[in-house]
Amino acid sequence: MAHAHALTHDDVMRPPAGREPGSGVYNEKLGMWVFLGSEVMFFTSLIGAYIILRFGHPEKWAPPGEVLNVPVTAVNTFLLICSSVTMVKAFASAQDGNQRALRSWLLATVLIGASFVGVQVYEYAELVHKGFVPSEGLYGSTFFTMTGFHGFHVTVGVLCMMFVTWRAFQGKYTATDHRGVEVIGLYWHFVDLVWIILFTIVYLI
Amino acid sequence: MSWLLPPHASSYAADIDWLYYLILIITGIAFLVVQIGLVWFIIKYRARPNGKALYTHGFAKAEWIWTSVTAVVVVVIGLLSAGVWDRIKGRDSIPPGAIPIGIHGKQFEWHISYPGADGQLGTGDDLSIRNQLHLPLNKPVVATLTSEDAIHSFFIPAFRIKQDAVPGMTIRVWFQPTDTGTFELACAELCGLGHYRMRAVVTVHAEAEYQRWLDERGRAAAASPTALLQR
Amino acid sequence: MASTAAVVHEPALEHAHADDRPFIRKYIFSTDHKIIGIQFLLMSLFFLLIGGMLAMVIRWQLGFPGRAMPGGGVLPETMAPGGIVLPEFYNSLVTMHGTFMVFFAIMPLLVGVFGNYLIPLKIGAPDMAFPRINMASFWIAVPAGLIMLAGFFVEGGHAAAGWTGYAPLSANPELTGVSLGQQLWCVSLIILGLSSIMGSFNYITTIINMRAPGMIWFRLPLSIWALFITAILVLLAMPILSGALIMLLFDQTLGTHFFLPAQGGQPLLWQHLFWFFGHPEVYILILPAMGMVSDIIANGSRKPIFGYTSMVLAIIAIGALGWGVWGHHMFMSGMNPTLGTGFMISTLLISVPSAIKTFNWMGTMWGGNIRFHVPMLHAVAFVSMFVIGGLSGVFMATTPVDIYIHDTYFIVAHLHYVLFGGSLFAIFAAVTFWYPKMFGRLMNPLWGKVHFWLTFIFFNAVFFPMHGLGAQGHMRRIYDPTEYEFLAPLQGVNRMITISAFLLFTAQIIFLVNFIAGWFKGAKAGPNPWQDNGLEWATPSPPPHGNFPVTPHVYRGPYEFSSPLAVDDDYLPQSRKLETDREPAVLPAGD
Amino acid sequence: MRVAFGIVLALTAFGCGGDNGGASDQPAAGQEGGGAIAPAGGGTITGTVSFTGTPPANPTIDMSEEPACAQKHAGGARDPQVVVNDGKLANVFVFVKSGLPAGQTYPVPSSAAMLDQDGCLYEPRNFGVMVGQQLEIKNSDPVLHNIKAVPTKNRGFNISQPTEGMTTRRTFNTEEIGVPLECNVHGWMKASVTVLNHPFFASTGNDGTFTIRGLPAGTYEIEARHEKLGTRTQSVTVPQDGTATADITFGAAAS
Repeated sequence: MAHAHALTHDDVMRPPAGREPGSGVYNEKLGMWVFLGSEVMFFTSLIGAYIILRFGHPEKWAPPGEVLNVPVTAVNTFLLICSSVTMVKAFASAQDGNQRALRSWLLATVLIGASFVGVQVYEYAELVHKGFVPSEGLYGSTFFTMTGFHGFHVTVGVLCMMFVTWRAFQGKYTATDHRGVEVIGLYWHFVDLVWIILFTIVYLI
Repeated sequence: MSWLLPPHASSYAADIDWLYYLILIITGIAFLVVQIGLVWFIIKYRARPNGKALYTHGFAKAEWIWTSVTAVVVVVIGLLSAGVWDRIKGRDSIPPGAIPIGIHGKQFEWHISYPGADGQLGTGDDLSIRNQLHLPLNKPVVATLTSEDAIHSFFIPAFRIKQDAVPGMTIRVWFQPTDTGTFELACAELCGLGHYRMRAVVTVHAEAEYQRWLDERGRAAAASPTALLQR
Repeated sequence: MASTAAVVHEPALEHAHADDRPFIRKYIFSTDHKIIGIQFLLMSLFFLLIGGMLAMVIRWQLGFPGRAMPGGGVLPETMAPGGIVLPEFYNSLVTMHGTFMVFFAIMPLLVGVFGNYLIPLKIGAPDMAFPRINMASFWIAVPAGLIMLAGFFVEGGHAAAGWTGYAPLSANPELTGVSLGQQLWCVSLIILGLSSIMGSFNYITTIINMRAPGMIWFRLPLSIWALFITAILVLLAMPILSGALIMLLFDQTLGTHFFLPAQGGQPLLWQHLFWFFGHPEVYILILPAMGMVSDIIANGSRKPIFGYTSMVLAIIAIGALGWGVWGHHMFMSGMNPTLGTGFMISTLLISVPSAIKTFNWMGTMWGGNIRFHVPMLHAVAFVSMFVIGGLSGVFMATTPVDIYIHDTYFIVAHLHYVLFGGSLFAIFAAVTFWYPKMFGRLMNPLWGKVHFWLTFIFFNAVFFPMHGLGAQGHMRRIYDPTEYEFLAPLQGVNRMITISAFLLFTAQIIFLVNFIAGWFKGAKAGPNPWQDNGLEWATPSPPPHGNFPVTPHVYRGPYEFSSPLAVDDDYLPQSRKLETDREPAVLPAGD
Repeated sequence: MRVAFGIVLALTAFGCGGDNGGASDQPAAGQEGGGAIAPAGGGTITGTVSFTGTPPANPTIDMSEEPACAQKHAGGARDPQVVVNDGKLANVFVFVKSGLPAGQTYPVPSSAAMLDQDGCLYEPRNFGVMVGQQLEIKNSDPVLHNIKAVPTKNRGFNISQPTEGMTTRRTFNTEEIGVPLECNVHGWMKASVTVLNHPFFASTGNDGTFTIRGLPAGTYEIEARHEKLGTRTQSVTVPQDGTATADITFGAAAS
């Protein structure tokens, strides 16, 4: 069916509308792409500030690995990439109409995403314990702001993903209409991509 | 109230004023064309009974004309300005042998340092005075701008010079007074509640008189340190 | 996405007009774009009033420095003991006047109100693409406004670092004595940014995906084109501000060092980030005004807009060039002077599309049959005032001249000619023009004209002399100009400006009363009081929930006034089918 | 450290029971408790702060850009950092640092402590207030002053007084020794206020004397603070309803 969700009052109120050919993709997907444009600019401001500050005072940064725990974060990065793979699997299952696989892959994505956040919280606790805090020079300022806001995005993503998973368990996604899965997937891949950039410039360089 | 600029008293002020008046004339013409045109159209094409508007979607030729005329005019203004800008603020614009003066902005005072006998700033024999800038006539001066706290802006209207003093940065700017007398130095960037009181007096002396003043102040400072220096 | 049959909507036919939602869903937590637009209208008019009142206090202090303000005794001692405005309160006033006007009055008036109200109606859509997100965007903006207001009542007073919040003044509470106020300022703007972003991706999606059959891109009214480009600017610019504000907030609260020089932070980084957002923001504040004025001038002149395509291209050019000119706010900041030359050239070039638009508006009036209804008066005033604001911009775009006039009243005059003479006149035009569509009644035209003329005269009496003040070197944000010998002789002008400003403010009461009275007592409007072509005029006033009883089909552009094809009238609505018109290809409903 | 010098235990036998009369014979120049009302009865510490050696010359202040203040200083303004009259040191803040019974609270005086800005100088320069006591700041100059307090434990403030005769009141919420006060319009203007949760403090006047009243009997450590010359501490034993004398000496070399 076209709208798998129940018809709300607002839907009912809409007159039968034909329309001019637009982008060729449905509203939710287009909206998410447009919204991701905004997100790109947000991370651009943080990363841009980081680059400018670091070029201004390169001596304020410790060599890679000295303060930050690169191995643990590398494992965490691998986790996040895995979650993108499970997300792709979930979407493919939705397209096939394979409800069982959809649910399992979504659940896997939620769990891996949550464990990414968990590892990050652990990492923060370790760093703060070592005395590396946001007020610790430009290094601390930029590190916590950038990774913190990425972590916030992952957390929001996990919460949305839990909602999508809950709906999947109710069988709301069909082979013909699984917009929620696709839209959250776009967001998830974006957040994953941002992390790869952050991991490179914050931890490795 | 007038659009005319007040008298100027520095070497490059005339160039800035010339550009200002050039733009004033160009924009004045554009202003008159548009405003007179609007009034004319309003009167001529006001609605009349059984009036009928001309049905047209525009004329490409007219659009090309005003687009290209505007573009040429602004590019010319830009090219004329670029040279003047470079002479005033360009990285290599500071004349050799300019007298160094230190301008340190601090909420809400200007601490102005003059070099001692060696003619260099920062060598320990500098003379530092609050809110008084004394300058010799017709000598290029290079001010080294620094700030203690917020951003301040060094502005001497009569010299047509303005430059922000940013904490953490050292910015150099030059000027050359061409008139003796007293002028005012203002802070032009909001720097806190005392911003409007961040005023200093600029005194331009003939050169010999400037040297005399400097020696006298130097002796006085040596005899009795001022409270300001102990910051 | 794979799609979906039209059948789904069948139940809709029966219910098309039965709007049985409870009051709270209909008028408070409404998902209807029209209600949300009106909610934004009421909210931003409120903040416009607040911003105006702050300006009056500023003007009092400048006209009569150090004298007790009549009625100022009601203000607490931390602001104005005995009615004498304190310097720190004055700094809060200029900061909050700018902040309220830019972020809570002009921007929501243009984008929040008319973006919401006009987009679905003018493109023939039943509502926005995401009605719930649309509702959320309003209900997020409300707490942002309340937080911003709350700043006045906290210890240490409200933010006082200017609406541009230059660091380190804004980042280090020790420099101003303001800590909580500045933090609330940051938090409020971050929340407002979220609201704006939610609004803008909604608009973009709606315009791309939900146009009625036949509403091809080059039949869109210029107001919609302008709102579309504006939405893109909001979408891409606001997150930059959010990022910068977050860093500023962390500098204040977490002890980070982004903009504080002691540990290597860079004050200029704030300026770059702020103006990288701020210059697109300037166009956010003027593009929708230009678009709506285009609609109204064509209507008033009873002529097609002159050079529709070049108007569209000019909007796109302004939107695109707007990203490459931010450095012109920073000529005096210590930025590399070679960059200054680059920014000067790009800034001067942006005057080309602005000139195209101005001449096209004049071309539209040329040969017209001009009706001087109140919206048209404001729209013509917009052109006239915007030209002054645009031309004065050439002075400060020119780097050498900017050395002298940067941060003087010349800038204040310029920005008010653009934002008040430009945006606000356009808003007055647009509010009176679409008021009958919103409320089904007309505002009183006589009082509308009285308000227009008083506003026009006193606006110029206030802001035109400021060019002269700037030319004499009068710095802006100065609490007491009489402290300077070279400014003391200008005090008479300052006083004249102050008195004019009070009269200007008083004249706005007429508008307010007319606005409220029209709601109850205005003449019934009928669906198309201005005899306009837009789709919104082809549906009842106010339009029903869902906007159109039957989805309109579009056969032509929006400015076919005085077309020879229109036999009886001098206008030809976009949705009127003539025998010669072909049906547009219709995509089935749904996705 | 030897506290031997100058501790005199003056035991007043009786007759000073109704000690209130003592308030009137306090030296006019000395300030007591910044308006704090000492508890009735109890013992008293009194003493003189002396300066040995040649006092350093006070720096001059260039007030030429502030004529309204300059004219209040005939013969040129100087910053009175070290004021010595006949070997007696003014502007020393003396307070009971320790020895008070724990847990005891003292009423906050209803009268405000005063801080004047006159001739672009603070008066007093070194004084105390009680926690919660009003500090009234007055501008006696026809120019803008701002008063910026930069405490570490209390909440700071930065307020301005643009016109002559303006007064502003502020309070501090917690104990803090030596909160710096400054005016940013006039960079030389500096003062220091000490916030205490008891009323046992005083500042020396031009005669170098101070008096702290109303103390219960006991042994206390008192501290004397001077803006340039550092601090001195000594131990004082106060008899029941009696007077102890504590004379303090600063030398030319700052500690």
